[in-house]
Amino acid sequence: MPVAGIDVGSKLTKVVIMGENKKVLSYVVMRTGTDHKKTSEEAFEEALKKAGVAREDIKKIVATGFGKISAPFADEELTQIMAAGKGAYYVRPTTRTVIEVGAEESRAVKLDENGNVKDFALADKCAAGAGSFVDAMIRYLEVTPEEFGQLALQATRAIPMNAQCVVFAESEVVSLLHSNVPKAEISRAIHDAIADRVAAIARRLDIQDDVLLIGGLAYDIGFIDSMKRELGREVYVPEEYPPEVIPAIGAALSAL
Amino acid sequence: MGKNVDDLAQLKQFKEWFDNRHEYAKKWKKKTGGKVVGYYCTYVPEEILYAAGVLPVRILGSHEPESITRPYLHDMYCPFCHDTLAQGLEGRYDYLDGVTLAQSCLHMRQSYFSFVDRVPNIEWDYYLPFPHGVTNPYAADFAKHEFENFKAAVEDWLGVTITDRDLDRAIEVYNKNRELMTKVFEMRKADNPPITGLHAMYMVVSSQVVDKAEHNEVLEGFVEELQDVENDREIGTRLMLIGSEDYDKELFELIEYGMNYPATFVFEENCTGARYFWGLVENGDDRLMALAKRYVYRVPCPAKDWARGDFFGRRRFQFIEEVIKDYNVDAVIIAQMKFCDPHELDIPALREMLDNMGVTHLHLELDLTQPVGQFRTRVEAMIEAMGEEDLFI
Amino acid sequence: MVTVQESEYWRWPESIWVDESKNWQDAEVISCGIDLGSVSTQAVVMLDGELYAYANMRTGTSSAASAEKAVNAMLEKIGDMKRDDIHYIVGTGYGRVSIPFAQKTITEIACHGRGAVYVYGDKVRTVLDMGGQDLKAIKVDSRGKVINFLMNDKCAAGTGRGIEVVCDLLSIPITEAGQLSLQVDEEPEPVSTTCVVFAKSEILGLIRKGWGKERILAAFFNAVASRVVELLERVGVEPEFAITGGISKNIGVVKRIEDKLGLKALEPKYDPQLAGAIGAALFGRALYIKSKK
Amino acid sequence: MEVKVRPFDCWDDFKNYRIEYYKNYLEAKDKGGIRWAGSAWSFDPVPAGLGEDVYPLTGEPYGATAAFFREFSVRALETIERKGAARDLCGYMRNYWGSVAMDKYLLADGTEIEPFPKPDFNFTIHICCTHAKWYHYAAELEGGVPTYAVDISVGPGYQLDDKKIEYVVRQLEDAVTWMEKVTGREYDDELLIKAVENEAKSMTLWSKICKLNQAVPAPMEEKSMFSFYVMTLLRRSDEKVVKLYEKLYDEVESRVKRGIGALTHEQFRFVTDNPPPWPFLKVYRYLEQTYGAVSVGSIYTFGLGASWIGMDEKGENWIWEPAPTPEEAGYEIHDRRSALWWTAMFNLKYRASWQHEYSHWIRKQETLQMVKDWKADAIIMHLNRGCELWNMSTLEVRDYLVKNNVPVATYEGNMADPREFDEARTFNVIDSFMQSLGIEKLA
Repeated sequence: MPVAGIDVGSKLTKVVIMGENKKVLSYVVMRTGTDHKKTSEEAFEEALKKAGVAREDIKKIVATGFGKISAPFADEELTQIMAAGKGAYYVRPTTRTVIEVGAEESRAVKLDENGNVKDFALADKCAAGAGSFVDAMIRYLEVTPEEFGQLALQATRAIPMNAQCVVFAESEVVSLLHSNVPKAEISRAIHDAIADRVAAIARRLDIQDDVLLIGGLAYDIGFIDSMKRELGREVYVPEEYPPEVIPAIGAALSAL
Repeated sequence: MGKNVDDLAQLKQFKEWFDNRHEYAKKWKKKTGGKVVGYYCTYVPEEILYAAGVLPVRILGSHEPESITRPYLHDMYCPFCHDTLAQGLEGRYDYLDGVTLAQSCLHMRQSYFSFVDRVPNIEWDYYLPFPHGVTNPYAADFAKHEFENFKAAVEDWLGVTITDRDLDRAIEVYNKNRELMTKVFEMRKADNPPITGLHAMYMVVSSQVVDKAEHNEVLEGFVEELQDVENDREIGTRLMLIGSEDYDKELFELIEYGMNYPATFVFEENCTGARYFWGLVENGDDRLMALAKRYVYRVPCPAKDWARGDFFGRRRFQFIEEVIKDYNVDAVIIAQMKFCDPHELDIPALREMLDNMGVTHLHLELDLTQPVGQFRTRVEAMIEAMGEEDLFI
Repeated sequence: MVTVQESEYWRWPESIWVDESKNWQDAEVISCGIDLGSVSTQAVVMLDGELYAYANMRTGTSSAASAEKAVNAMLEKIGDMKRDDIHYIVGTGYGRVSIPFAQKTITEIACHGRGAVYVYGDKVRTVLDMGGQDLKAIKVDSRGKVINFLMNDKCAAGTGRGIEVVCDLLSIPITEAGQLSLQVDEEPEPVSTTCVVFAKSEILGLIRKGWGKERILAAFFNAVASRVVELLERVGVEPEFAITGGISKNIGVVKRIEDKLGLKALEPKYDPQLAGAIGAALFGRALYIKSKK
Repeated sequence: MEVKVRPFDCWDDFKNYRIEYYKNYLEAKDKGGIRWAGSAWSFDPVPAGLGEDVYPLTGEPYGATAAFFREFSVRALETIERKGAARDLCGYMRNYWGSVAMDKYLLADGTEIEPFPKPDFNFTIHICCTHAKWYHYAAELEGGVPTYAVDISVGPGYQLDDKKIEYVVRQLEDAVTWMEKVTGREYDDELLIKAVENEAKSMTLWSKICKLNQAVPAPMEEKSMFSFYVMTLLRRSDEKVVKLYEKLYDEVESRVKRGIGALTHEQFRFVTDNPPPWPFLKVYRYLEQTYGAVSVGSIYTFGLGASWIGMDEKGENWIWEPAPTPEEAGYEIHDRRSALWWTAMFNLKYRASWQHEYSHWIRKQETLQMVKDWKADAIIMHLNRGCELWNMSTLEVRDYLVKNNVPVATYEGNMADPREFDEARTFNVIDSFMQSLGIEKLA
């Protein structure tokens, strides 16, 4: 019988339906909004529909992210660390370091060759909010998320910017904008700052290859580029599934 | 027509040393075959190292964002500590043979121990318990005792004996450096000071990273040349800087060269400024005691400055008060390193003192990089509040 | 790529106004002030020191273009005035250095102080201005000259932006948030607003706990108010105090500040968000007269 | 396996002492006594020589108590911030200053008293960036209370020599003269001698009690230990405190013998490092009730209140064995100087929390050895924004322990600023940690 993994995050809600054979039958991503219970219910229903599975046929539902409090119909909870680890190992078994950058939280998880979590690190509170900082900056620069990532690749120089606090960084962005610095360079500076901050967390674990980047920011080619440069090694992103559904896949796997 | 200070070869030399301090040290090593010791805090009695033929080099940061210190230092330690450790981890101090810290604040200690542990090829390290209570009558005795231990450790490491003559020579070189820099600072009392804060920063910080004897040669010429300097810059508001490790040229460039209104620093009361060199060693038969007294009684870092028994004031404040009068200071910029507790602990009282003196002041919190726009607004607003009466019609 | 519909709850409406009862051609000195902030741009025209027209727009990515846009919108509304008709233009605010057509720039602190006296009358002694990035408490004399000012420390930066962030998070239009926050039976404990980042993470926790939006807003605004009062008390608050900037329109914050201080903020005669631009225009007038002497 | 549990017989004795302590300080002047304030690390026996009616108020426990009463704490913190104190300064200190600035004094049960009872003098030490400056500013807030701080930053105990001790002793001698002058009282050396002996007894007894917690199941959990250890910080030179610890030692020893534990299900043992987030002690309750996880030892409560042999002479290994009392060491205290010498030496050498400030290495050895000796499965570290000193080395220790195969979890918080604690995040860390170690929730 199939199972479900559900991940309610601060920005997005993700649901994965998985068959007994560990095959992903469907996934759904929705904006979380403020009524978490309603959103998680809706996302779940839609995922079922997409997978063509009846609700009563679901053997078990595991929730991660905000967990059961936001998805009360779940049977069990799994922490985001475990979900990220399991999901990452599923999509890329050679992964030893998972770096997840979400809207509010960033985390790094170290895996062994069997996919067990060996150690993990969360961003210090001061360094939180990487994803939502990017959202704010996209709005600020009046570009689309795709353009924002592309822009960074066109920059001709790196501008140093506060890498630890998004609030300070934002002041610096404001200064840069008002000094007529080109958007490409500002975009690069923002991406570098975020990459610096995320790498700083990952470095608490002794980083080993492969490094897999998941979470919403793993879409952003400017960010991936900055991360590669920052870590001085190859950084992979999930190929088959969107990077933000990986923890939901992890949750589904733990339901099997 | 006088000369412009920016054209002086000596100033260019200071700047060149400041910008290329690592290259200088490497070349020095090659040339002399001597050892280089990095030091973390200005309470290290450099003379003892210098007497042993060692080049003491102050460990400083680069004001570039970094992401490699967070595994070892929590966010709440000051940006200077992160920055300095980052330099070590990035290999920029790979020429150091030894590293030392005279007991100072916890932030530095935190960073220093990680530096010792994690920067490869450091042969020698020494944590020097320097008294915290510099307002205490027994501090000099204790400091002398610790300097004896320090000297013995240096001798032991290098297999040399530091003689009284060695010490005398070192003290002489260091005192000369102090005297000359004090002279330069005193010229800034003038209505049209020959140098800006940026220039002073280049001068003082370069003295912390090069052989003092060499620095002295250039300094002598500098003092000479400054007599004829006549800058065409508008001095504007006479500012004093009170702070800690303020060696970010962006800050000086913004305030002295980048604002809507002219302003010039006439004094820096910080450890990359006057606090470093103010006060000579009064040498005598007991060299280590003479050194101990100089370091104990110099203008203290806020970490060491507190009430004790009958002494209820702050020694540093007495100095600040004198400077404000002597240098005709219009306004004070308190530039505090973010999370620096010793400074933060003094700030309410410092503000009160400045208010009582009728001196305008502004508090800026420094980080690794600076929000230039925000700072400009604050400093300009402070200057606006001081004048422009005729715009209120 | 998954696309998610974004609503812009943080956006507030732009506005343009002109005093139809006045004829600008009668004025001796026409001055213009432009307050180019990180979030919004205001342009005003004053005729001999009296407010005549304004535009209040969002700031875009180019400072010069934003200033241009606001001035043009205002001139268009006036109809027959051209930029050349203005005797003196003063720029203020974050982006002041990048307004190419301003003759002079003056900081928003001086301008807010000066403008506050125009907006609130000459009794005002303490002015609070909360912008997107910075919080300022300004003490002024009866002419609006700044005697002293204090700004937030770094860890309280972005408190104004925080309001946008929180509205966005709760999907509440920013214009309604203040009123909504007053609809609580009991004032909740404040969140810790040292910082937008911390507050946001705390608010997410409150959402998870199932707190209602009113209650969350109340907790957040309560904290913002504490922070503001802290700054005000450090600069020394006097009974005649006023709130300028966008925050003055947020009754949820204003009322809490008043409660904490035990004082009532002065009633503005004009839109307080214009204070900076008004101050700039008044300086512009003085500068023009000074230049003619 | 289910373990027998029972409350502590001497619980109320400890609780009552603490209640009395704050009351005694408050009421000291009514009885013609003397009040002094200072860090809990001050040389507590020294003012004791001024008489039997001398009552201290130590700042850190007071700050912790204030923090525990969150509403009071936030008021105090906001009050002092309005005076310009930075938010990242020591959490205890800001609560203390806030109390003084509000002119409100908090009793152990949360009762607020007005005005704040000013001390006759402040007497403190200086080792971190803060202590002496804390009381300097406090004295200014109090309108100029005489203040004396002793500099004790002479380096780690295993490198102690006579001249270092001498530096501290000379300051203490001066302090005695100064106290006589400030209070107008004649100093009684006999009282000092007694107090110095009591100090050593209290601290050594507490270290012996700590050692008993190496037993499986552990007889004490963290919250009880908090209530017990604090006596060493309130007034360790008081004979009553010695008596309390004697009683507690007997009780804990008998619990160990009878197999009485702190938890019915002890399935996980961990150690902690920093002062806890005092307003959120439920972190410990959560660990106990959800996972049967018990904190068996803490660098904070053990390192601060007890006396230990500590680092060996070579500075290589840490030894968690109780330090000797003067009696055990064969040291005779017969006059002022010998008494001051002992208290200086004893604290400088054996107070664990004064050792690990002088290198990451000491803290690493200290922590790893605690994990081993107390048979812990892991360490849960508080990245404490409220104290630079206690938070120093934490991340280096984390790294070292992970490399030595000790699982480590870290959470951020602040020992005494309720505004800097994120409950959801912290519980999330705990759950993640437990799940990654395969520790199941209790049924």
